[in-house]
Amino acid sequence: MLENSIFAILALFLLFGSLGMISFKQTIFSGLSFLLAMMALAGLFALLENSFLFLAQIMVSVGAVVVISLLVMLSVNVNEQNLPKEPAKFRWMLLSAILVTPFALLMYRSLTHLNREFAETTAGYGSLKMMGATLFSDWVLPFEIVSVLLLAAMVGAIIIARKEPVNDA
Amino acid sequence: MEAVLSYIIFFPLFTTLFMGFFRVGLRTLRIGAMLSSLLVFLLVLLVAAYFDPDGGMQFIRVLPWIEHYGITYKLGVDGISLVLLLLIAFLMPLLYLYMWTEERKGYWYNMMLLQTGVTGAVLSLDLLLFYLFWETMLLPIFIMIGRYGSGMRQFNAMKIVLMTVLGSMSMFFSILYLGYEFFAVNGWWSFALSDLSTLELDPRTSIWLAGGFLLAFAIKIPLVGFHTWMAPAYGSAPTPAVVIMSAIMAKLGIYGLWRFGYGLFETTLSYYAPWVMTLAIIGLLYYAIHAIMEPSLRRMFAYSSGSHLSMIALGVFLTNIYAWGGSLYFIATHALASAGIFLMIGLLYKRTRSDNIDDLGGIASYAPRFTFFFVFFALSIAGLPGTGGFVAELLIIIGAFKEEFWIGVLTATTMLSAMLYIFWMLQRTVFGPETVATEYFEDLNAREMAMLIPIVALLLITGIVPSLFIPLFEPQIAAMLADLLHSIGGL
Amino acid sequence: MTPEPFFALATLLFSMGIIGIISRRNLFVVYMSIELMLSSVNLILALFSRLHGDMHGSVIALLMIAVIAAEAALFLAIIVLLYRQRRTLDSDVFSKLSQRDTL
Amino acid sequence: MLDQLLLILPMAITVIGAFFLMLLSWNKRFTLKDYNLVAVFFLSLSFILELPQLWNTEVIYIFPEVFGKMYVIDNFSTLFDLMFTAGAILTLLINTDYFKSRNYFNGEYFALILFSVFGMMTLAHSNELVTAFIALEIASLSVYALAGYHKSNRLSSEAMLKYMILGSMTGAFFILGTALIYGAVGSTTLGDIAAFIKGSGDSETLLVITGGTFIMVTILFKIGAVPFHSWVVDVYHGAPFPVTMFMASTFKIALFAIALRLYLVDFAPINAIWSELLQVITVLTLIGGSWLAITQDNLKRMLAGSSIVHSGYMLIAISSIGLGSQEAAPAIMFYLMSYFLSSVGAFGILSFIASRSQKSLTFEDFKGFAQRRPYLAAMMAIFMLSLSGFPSTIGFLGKFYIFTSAIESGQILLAGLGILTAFISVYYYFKLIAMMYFYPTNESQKRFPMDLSGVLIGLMAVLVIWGGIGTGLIPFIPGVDGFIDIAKQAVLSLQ
Amino acid sequence: MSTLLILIVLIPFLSAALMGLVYLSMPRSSKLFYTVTGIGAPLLSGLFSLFVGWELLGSPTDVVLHVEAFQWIALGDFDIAVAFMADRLTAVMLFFITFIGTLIHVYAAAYMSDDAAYGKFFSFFNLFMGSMLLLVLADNPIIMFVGWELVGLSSYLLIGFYHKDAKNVKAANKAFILNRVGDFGFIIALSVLFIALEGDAFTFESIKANIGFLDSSLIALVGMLLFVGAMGKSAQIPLYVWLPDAMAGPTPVSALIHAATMVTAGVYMVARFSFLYNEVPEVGEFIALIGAISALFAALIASYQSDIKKILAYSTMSQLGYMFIAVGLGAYSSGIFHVFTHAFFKALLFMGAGAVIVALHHEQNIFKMGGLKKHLGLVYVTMFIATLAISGIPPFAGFFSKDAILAAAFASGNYGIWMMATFTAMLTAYYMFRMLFIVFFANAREYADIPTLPRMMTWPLVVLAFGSAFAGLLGVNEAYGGSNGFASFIALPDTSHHLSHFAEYMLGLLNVLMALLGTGLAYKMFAVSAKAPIGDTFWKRLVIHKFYIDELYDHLIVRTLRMLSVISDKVIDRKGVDGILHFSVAGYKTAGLLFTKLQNGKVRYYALYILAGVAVMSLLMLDTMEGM
Repeated sequence: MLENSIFAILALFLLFGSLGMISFKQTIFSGLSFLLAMMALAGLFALLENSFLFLAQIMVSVGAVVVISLLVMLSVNVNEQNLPKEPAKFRWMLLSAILVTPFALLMYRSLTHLNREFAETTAGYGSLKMMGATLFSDWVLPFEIVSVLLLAAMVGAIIIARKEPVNDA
Repeated sequence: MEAVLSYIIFFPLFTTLFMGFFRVGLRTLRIGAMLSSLLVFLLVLLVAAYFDPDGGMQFIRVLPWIEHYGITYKLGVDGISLVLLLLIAFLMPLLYLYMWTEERKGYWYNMMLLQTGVTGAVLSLDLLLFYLFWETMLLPIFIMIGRYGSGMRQFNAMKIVLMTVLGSMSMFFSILYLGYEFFAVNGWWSFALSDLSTLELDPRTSIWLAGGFLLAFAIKIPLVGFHTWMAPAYGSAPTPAVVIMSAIMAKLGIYGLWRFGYGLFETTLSYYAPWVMTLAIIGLLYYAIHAIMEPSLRRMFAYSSGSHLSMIALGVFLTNIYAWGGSLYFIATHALASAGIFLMIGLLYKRTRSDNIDDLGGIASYAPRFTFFFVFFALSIAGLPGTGGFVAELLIIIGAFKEEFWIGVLTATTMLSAMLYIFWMLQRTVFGPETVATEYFEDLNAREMAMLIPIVALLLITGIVPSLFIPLFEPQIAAMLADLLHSIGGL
Repeated sequence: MTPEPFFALATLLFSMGIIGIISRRNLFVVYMSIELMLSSVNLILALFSRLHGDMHGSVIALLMIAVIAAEAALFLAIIVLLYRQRRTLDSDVFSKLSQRDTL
Repeated sequence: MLDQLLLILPMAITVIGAFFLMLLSWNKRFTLKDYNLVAVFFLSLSFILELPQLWNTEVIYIFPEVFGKMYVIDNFSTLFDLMFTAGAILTLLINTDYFKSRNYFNGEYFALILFSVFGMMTLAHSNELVTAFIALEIASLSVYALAGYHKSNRLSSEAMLKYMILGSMTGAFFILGTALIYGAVGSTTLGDIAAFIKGSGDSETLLVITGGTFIMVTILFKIGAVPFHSWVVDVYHGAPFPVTMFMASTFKIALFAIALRLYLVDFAPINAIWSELLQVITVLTLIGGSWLAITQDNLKRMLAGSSIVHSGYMLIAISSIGLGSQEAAPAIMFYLMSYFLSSVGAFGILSFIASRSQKSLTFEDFKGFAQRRPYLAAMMAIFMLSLSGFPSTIGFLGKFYIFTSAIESGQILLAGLGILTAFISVYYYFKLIAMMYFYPTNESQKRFPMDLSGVLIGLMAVLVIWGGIGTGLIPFIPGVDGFIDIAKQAVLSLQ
Repeated sequence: MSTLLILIVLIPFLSAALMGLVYLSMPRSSKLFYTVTGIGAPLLSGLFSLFVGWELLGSPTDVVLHVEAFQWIALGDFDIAVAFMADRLTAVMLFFITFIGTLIHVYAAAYMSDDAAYGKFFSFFNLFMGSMLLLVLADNPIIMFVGWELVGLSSYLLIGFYHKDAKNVKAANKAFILNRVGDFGFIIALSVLFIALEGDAFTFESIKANIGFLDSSLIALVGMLLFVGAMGKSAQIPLYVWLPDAMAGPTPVSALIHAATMVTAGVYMVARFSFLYNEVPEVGEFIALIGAISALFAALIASYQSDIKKILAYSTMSQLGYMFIAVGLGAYSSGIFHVFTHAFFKALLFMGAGAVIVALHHEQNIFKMGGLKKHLGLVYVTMFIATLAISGIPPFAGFFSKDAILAAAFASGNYGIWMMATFTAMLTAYYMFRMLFIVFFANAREYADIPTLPRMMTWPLVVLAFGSAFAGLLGVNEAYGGSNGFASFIALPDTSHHLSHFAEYMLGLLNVLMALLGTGLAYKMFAVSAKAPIGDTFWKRLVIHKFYIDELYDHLIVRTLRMLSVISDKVIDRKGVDGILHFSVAGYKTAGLLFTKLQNGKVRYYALYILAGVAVMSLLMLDTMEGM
């Protein structure tokens, strides 16, 4: 019961956070809503007894990605008139919501097709130790190449964001 | 000896590649081209000499090509393809003679490529090999029209390519389907004509597939309704290309009807026969009527060509020996006559810079030799007795009467159709008072005469002693016809 | 507690991510919507992991977080670059490649 | 142990090369040419080391005790690896002049190319969905960055933005699908999925089917199927030339590595389910692609549009796989090879010319090209013919196999449509030939560039012709059958 | 002996080819060569023909000479050899073709002596001779048809000889085209006949042998179609319009082609197929009717013409009508007899007219002549004889042949035809004497320089005048004390009608009276002074304008065809066929343009398309799920 109410609260936060993220005109408000949503997501990870994931979500997603995003948002310092005018925003939302319905329906129906209930977890489920054991027994290769991915992304990001004298046509 | 057909096909190609690679000078280029074409001509004569009229398909050469799909490099020659082979080999040296003063090298390269393309198409016995040559021969024509042509050459080059490719794509589809059907039945792939002709398709499929082939041939011939590429292409193309188009390429459509139409769909073709015959008869008259008011000589004879090719196509669908023999004979004689007339138009164009009838007139007063050849070819197009065209037309008409009285009557209108435009054209072109363009019209020189005299001679020989040539192919078509009648009767 | 609400929540999040990409012109919002989509997948992964009782899902989610981070880096870089070029975050402004402009 | 190391050496070399280039790029002493040489050196090393594996028909899982069955080496992946490395080498070599004429390129560019090649190679080798996804992301992110490499050019940045937004959006579908499959199967290894599908009923596989559908969204997007196509034209146009060439010839192929692996191994029992869907998409792709291609003036955009059509042809074969065609899978492999050769050549010539001018190339710019540069024009014509599927070029045989497989699987109408769009493609490819050959120019004839790029393009042209007509008659040189055998062998190694 | 037949045909052809080659390669070669070769060829052929005729004369009537030169076509059952035959009909034809032909050649050598294209002329002339001989000697209808066509061709070349003037070329075109229309019928007839007789050799003999096995309606059809061929060649209604225009050629050409030889080919052909026409007499009656109408019609027009050659042309057409009356009614020998006699006097008339024309420096309008009797005495005398002959005044040649035809018409009971023919006889005398009077008597005036005509032009006239005067005596029939020698020599399967001698006398008298009436009328109206006809009434205008038939044809056929041609180009091809093509191309392109409108560059739209795609995929998958 307690779990249910925690879930309800987190879900609400998550929903409102993401809803706010996609509907706020001001970028910074969107960013903050997104921060909220990400934190709620972390909470849901905790609810699913996935403590390591919870930590990772807080530290990487929230602590690093979203916060850096917020910093970038602040650093570009968009003022009101530079923001895109979006008069038809809600009409577009409605349209895309209608179009997304079949997809959502399909997704939901497929997901619920999986007839599984929450079972009691084994001891140490979600712990760092078990996570590490799985990661380094079964998922070495992805883990290794994720590092290459991060490196490549970093190189790319540096190239793209690096300020250079604009002299070529 | 068994590789002789390969030499005949590829000799011009290799000459082109060799000379193109070493970027030889113009002199070398044209001497090389001429020598290669003469060599090919000799080889073809050799083939003809060793050819056994009763032997069916001969000089067969099979080499594996794409083994996985059973695609082979398969060549062979029989009575029907021998006629076309002789024609091509005969015409090419003459064309080079015509082009002798041509300074653009691309001309020469393209003509040699064209020879390889058309010869290959005539000799291939594997459907994909045939398709390869069938399409490849389009390329030099495309370049010749678009690059060296006149008028709206770019547009017209595109038009001929697109329309013919539409046809060949439909044929391609049919080839694929046939190949697959063969695989489904036999468990191994083959695209050889001799294998695919053993297939027994259900009638519906067969009709569709035959339609695919027919569309390609109908466009190439062209039958009425598929013809709008013809006049622009002929009108724009340089003379050697026009000669090849009308004398050889259009005939390949007819050849295709025989080799692949009857070869693969013996009985199904009779389903289309009424339609094709209707189109052919309409074409016979329609093209002729169209030609009357055509101001450009090249376009006029394009329509004339269409008219006669319709007649040949008609002959192919009249399944009796007279019509078939006549059609095959007409292929040869019309090729000669139209080659002649288009060469004359080319010479005319060289002298007057115009092929527009309105600009011409009175040539007869200045250039008796030119007039002789021009009138001779024009009249042989009109089926003058003494030239081969007459023999062929006579045979087809008799074949048509054999089939049905009214078809015969309509076919016999060919006696009239050519009259409609030829004589009025002659009146305004070579006769009458001279014009600004034809003043001081230069008569033919020795080279030009040397190029034309063989054609004239051959036209006369084919007209006076057809019995020299008919036995070359008669056994072949008689056998095919017997087969066909047998299988129709067997239904 | 049943998994269905979680599924519904993940579906909603993913859908909202898509809606955000399509309906908003603000590049930051578009970027965050994509992050949202990926995060909703993470939720599903964690959920499946829990349902299966093994850690594979969680590990994948963990790897996903790294992927998200990588994408984020590149995204932020391009946003900064574009903002520097045109002083705007409006995605509609960046439509010089439209058919009309290239014909 | 050592032999296993040797097997993954090509990949390792690529990534090491990337690191090495990154390090080098800190040093200002090196010129672009040096970077280029280093990159080509590493790639060539990788290529050469990989080449012998083509004759190795075994399926090997590398370091099974550590990697499980995630990393597979078979003929299939080897063939793809070879195409990737070859594509990258050719891209780099052919564009030597282009790099010289543009000063925005630097060492990291080559590092990114190597990274993306590494990603693609991993993609081809990965036998597991998450690995595949990460590999795909490596390749994609590198290509995104490459597309926006010309930072001062707004079109380039815009291309990167579009590619990135849409790419990430559809990328999310891939991982969503993976998640669904994981939910059903409990594993993301392809072999496990196949076993699961074989061993369970309809309702259990439903999640797998949906997951497969979502994964398909990503694949369709990357190969540019309509209606996931709209980025193709814009991004190809906006990206710098070498990058467009890399994307069109190499990156596009990469997606088929995972798609074929999935459909041929994983989803083999159920892939008939998607055939209807694929047919719809194929029809849209063929028609839409040809619509896009015929309306373009800009050559890059035209080639982009036509590349959509080529994806359509391959989609025909994919749905033929679903409908039980035996020939379809090798057909795709062969088509990939033929498309690779022709498009590398075509883009190569374009970039060769583009390196000498600043404006984007349109049909008009090719007027009189045959007079200016007869050899290049002839080669361009060959590539155009091949792309349009003209006989005696490798493109024709590619189409031949595709359409045969379509007929084999009973998709006669689809084959017909394919042939029809091939016919339409004749128009826009021949238009270029017409431009080159049918118009005079006042400019004088230029010499054939006997440098590396010229020779390579010439080599491509020869290969295109050889692939179309080559026979096994000439000793020591494999004919067309050789190409098909390679394709067949590659596909066989999957099963 | 039989091989001579080959030589008879071959010699003219070879000499034509030889002269043609020499002319083309050495345009300035000596005239003597052309003259010798040109005249020599018909002379040789004529000599050989005489041998042939002698041979036949000494043999039984049913002896036929055969020779096969070589195999022409052999395809299936269609086995045609280039073979020649000669029976007595052939011999007659051979005789006058070569005899008159040679004379005309001689005449032409003088007439054309100033022409630059002298060699070309003789080449064409010999080509014509060869073709005509081929036609006459052919052993089978197919070879006959070849000759038939070649005759048309050479007439085309000869009529258009003065090609600088487009009008002449036009006339030549007209001749060939209308001939070809006839050939169209001919070839259909031959094909039908061949198909019907399939399996048997296709020679005249075998056709004759097998004709009885055929259905009579088929024979009727063949007969009609063959006659269509004859209509074209022999200028009968409705295919006659070329003949008057064909006078555009040099006068020897008119004499040779349109008097003596080519136009009689139709009559010859009907006579050659007499075995066929005897099976279907009703077709014959139709032929006779057409002949009668043509005869009358042409005579009417001739009465109002003012061009000397045109008058002769229409008179030819009229006389041909007589011949067709004869052959149509089964009186083949009478028909051929008229052909024979007509050849002499018509050639003479043409050549005389040519002499007048040359003398007056190419003036052809008779109303610009007059009183030439003084200046051209010899021409006058010979032409007078010819006029008497054609008018049917005894004992000149025309009387006997014409009388035989009229008697046959009367005897066969076709009184309508007989009446028309008789009336035509009056008209014939009228217009011929009209011409004679106007040219030689009326309006005598002084002429500046009338050149002396060369001997080569005049002595053929004299020869022919003898012929015109006495040729008729060869076929005097029993009623007039003769033995009907011609008919018994030629031995054609005539349909015999018996007529009492009294009736024959009466008919003969009537004919003479009619001829005298015509002569009298002409004398009264034109002997002293002559005025050109004025179209003051509708009927006169109609006749002067030749019943507006040319104009009718022009509007009905020529213009229609030209309009159709323009329509086929401008409407059917460009709007129709190309229209459909362009429409579909434009449609496709428009669709493409609309489609590329989606490419608006805005990323959210692109995402929307992707979502739409996903939605469609999802719907499809949902649908699939329902089924599972």
